[in-house]
Amino acid sequence: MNALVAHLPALQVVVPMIVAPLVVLLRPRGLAWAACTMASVLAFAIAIQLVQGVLAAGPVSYLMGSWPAPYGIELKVDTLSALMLLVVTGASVFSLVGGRQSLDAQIDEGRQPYFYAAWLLALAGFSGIVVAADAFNIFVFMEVSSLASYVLIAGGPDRRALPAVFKYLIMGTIGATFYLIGVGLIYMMTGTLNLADMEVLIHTVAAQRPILAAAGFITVGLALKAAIFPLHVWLPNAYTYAPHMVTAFLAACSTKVSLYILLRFDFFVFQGNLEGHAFQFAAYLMPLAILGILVGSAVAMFEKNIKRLLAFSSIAQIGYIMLGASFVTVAGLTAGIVHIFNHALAKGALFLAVALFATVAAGLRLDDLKGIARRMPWTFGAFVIAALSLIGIPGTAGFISKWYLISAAMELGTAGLPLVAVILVSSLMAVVYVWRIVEAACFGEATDEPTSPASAPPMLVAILWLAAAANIYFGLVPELPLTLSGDAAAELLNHLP
Amino acid sequence: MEILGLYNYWVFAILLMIGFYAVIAKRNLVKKLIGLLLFQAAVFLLYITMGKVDGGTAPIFSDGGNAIFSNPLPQVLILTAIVVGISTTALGLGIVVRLKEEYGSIEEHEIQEIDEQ
Amino acid sequence: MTTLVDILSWVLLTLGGLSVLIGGIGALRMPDLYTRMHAASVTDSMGTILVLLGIMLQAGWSLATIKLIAILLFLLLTGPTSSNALASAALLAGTRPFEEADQDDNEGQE
Amino acid sequence: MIVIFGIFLLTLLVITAIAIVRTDNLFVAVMLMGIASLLIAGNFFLLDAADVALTEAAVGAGISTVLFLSALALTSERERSKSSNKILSFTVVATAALVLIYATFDKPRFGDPQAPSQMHVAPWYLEKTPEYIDIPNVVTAVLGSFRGYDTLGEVFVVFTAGIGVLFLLGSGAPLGSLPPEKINEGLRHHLIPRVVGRVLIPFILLFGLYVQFHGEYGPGGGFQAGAIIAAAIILFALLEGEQRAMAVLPTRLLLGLMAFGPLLYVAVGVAGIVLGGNFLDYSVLSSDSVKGQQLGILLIEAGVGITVTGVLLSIFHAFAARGR
Repeated sequence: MNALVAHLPALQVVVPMIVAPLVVLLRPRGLAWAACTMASVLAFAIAIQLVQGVLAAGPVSYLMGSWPAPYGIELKVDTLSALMLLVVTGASVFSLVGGRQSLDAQIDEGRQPYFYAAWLLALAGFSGIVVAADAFNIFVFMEVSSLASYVLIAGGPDRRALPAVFKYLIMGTIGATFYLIGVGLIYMMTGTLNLADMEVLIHTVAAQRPILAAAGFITVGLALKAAIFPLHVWLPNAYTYAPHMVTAFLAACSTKVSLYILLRFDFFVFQGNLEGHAFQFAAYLMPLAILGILVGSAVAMFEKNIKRLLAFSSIAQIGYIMLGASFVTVAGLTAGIVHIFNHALAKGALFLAVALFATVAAGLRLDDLKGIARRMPWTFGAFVIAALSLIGIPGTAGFISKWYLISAAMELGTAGLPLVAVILVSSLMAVVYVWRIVEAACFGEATDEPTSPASAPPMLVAILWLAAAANIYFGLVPELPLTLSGDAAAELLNHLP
Repeated sequence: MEILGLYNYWVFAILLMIGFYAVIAKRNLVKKLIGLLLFQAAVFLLYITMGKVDGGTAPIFSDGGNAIFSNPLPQVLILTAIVVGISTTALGLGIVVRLKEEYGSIEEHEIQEIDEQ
Repeated sequence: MTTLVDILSWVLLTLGGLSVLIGGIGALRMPDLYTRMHAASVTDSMGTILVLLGIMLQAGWSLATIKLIAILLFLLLTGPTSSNALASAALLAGTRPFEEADQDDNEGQE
Repeated sequence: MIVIFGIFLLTLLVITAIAIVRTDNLFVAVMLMGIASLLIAGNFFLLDAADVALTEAAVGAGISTVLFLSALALTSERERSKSSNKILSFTVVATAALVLIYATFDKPRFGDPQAPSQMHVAPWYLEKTPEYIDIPNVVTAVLGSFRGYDTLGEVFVVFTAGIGVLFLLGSGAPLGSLPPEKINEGLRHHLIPRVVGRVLIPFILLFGLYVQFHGEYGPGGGFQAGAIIAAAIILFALLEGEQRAMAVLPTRLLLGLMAFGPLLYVAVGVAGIVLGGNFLDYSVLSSDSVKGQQLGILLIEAGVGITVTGVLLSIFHAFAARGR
């Protein structure tokens, strides 16, 4: 067992990869799901192990094929990637366990093995991106995860999933190709693909124009993938029409993994090498982040479909993460990174609750959900807790990230005051859109008699409560995510010798 | 040789523009995918062009061959990228076929109109 | 000797290039699909044979020549077959051969 | 001479690309795209990238054309709408192009052996390949071993596309379940293509195997070989009818191949861990580390070839079956 510990960074990616082809061959009912869940749980265990390892002994590096670093491909797990691994694998486990029932209703049995194989490939892709320390390797795993995500979303039973996923495919591929152009330009000027090596070598490049263009292409390409406003247009429909379980998984981690690469490049590779990069980064991204927060929240206030409403709220949340990063201070980055974690907790739980609503309600428009609180009190209770976390009520995880974001903004002095105002206004908007759901669910009269059994299986409600409880737990005891993101922020900003 | 080099970069930029334009502006879904292929092909050209070395040959050792080789690394990367590109295209075509079955159209705005009804 | 082989190979290459050119012009100038295919087949057969023979002379007795012979055989088999398939597909699709009288009808069909 | 040829190819390429965008006949656009791929392949060859040229020709001009045509048969051949948002699109495109032109002001001279990209990592590969792996084709060495993990990811991309298409379209009905009038006869009644096809297909398969196993010595490898072998079987399906091709390679078997290839690749990687090395470390596969590397590359190339063949054929059948 001890011998395997050294191989954990590779196993993190390889375990889902081994199981994916096997799942395709598994025909009997339920086996595909079981194998997929087992692999996810194992991946989650590996992630926890890696987090402990990183906290105890610092970054872990792994040489693929034993080839020395800039020549072969290196994997590296530092605090930021450890945190991301936790988010990705945790989201996968919770969605698989909590969403299974809704999936059986949405995808027929014969196609399920393909679906679960694609799920594992998405998991492998996301983990592969997070542990990679090589620019081109990131591209390859980005494509694994993207293709798998397209497949997962296309599984939605509504035909509108198809145009949504086609749009996502086109925009995602443009984003990936932009990234490839950027990496190509950097390779042209430095001759390396290893991120750490790249960072050192860019320093020695006298001619900055190709590097500057590369920074532009990489940032825009990844912004497309991360659905940063105004490049978010693929996101609402993709999330709305995907199978519920997929929405829970992707909302919790897919855009955040792209944000993760963006942070890695802008802070790890370019920061300190390009003149005025910090200023440019802030100047371009802060307005977009603020617009994203305001527009996303505003549209969410008027949406009629609960999944669409939550999808627009996601665009606003991505804005918070970007806002924190655009301060380019340790406090701001800490706030942004911890929000990656906290938002995954809240959104994952919300979409899982929606998946349970869907098994009972006629549809997912707010009108369909009238009276759902009386029919599913436990499920709705968990939904409300997660929603409070989304708003940022004290005592929930969401409060921690908002608190840190506000204090980071205050650090900026008077310039920070308008930002604090933006955060407060958008939180009020969040109160409005959450209230609309609560109003419909608690006080609306159900228009038609319930046709299906009136409650979700207790097992699934328990899982959902576990997710909701995590929102409270990490609100009261936020040490773990805060330590990880504080370390990660310090590492991103102060890693230069 | 320098002329060819410059010309390679120009063609890269032009192809990129043509492909990218087709992806954004065309409303036919198959045409968008074709544009995507052109767009990616342009990037392949960029990589391969930067790997060329004066007087070099393909990086395959042979008896009595010359000792200057072009850079193998961009070639490896592009081999990977070509296969990634065709995989994306295949999946995109699968989606287009399903769209045609569900909506009876492969024009973006027609599908949008059907959805809005 | 080498000069002779060189001259011969260049003559073959030039002739081959010329056939390709003629084929190209024919494909542009001929009135309908079938006559165009007829013209293009000059490129297919004469052009490739002459060019490949020319290159073989340049290569001398080596592995490359054997590969070239394989290519030549392959092209000699596939060229006419694909022409045949193309023509029968065109017939099946209803493209009629060109006649002076119905010049106007045929113009839109190509 | 090469300069003239290169400029000629590139100019043709640009003209073809413009024609592709301008035509409203999708069939024409697809055929032109095949030509464009071939032109790009020719250009790659001029730039010393023999492996990439072979792949682009097999994948871009061959397989992708077949896939597009099968999709067109199920959709429509005409593009019915004009472009939208011309000005906006053009602005976006022009911005991207301007940034690129801005970047190329400082780029190293074309073919400069002192350019940074030629100085740092690349010479190491050229220098160490004879010592560590001892195969002539450096591209295969880098692809299979030094950056074998990328190739693993790529195999999984292909695999993902395969299961994605099967998930969307289903895998096509087996031969026995169809009424006789529904069985696609292909070109069985056309004597000439059929006879010539019968003669050629074994040779194409042989060539595919040659490309597969000669990849360590010359241009070639699993991807190219997989594409060529799949092309041979697709040709068979076109000539003899798709169901007869399925009788030879049933969809279950194709699915098995599709899953077996990636598994083989990962298994070789895990064997590295089991035998005491890192993941994808082939040196430990044999007592002699160079032999081990060669064995590893042989095995993973086989895995790649199997995956690509299985996936491409599955995708082809999935499209073809949808037409019935």
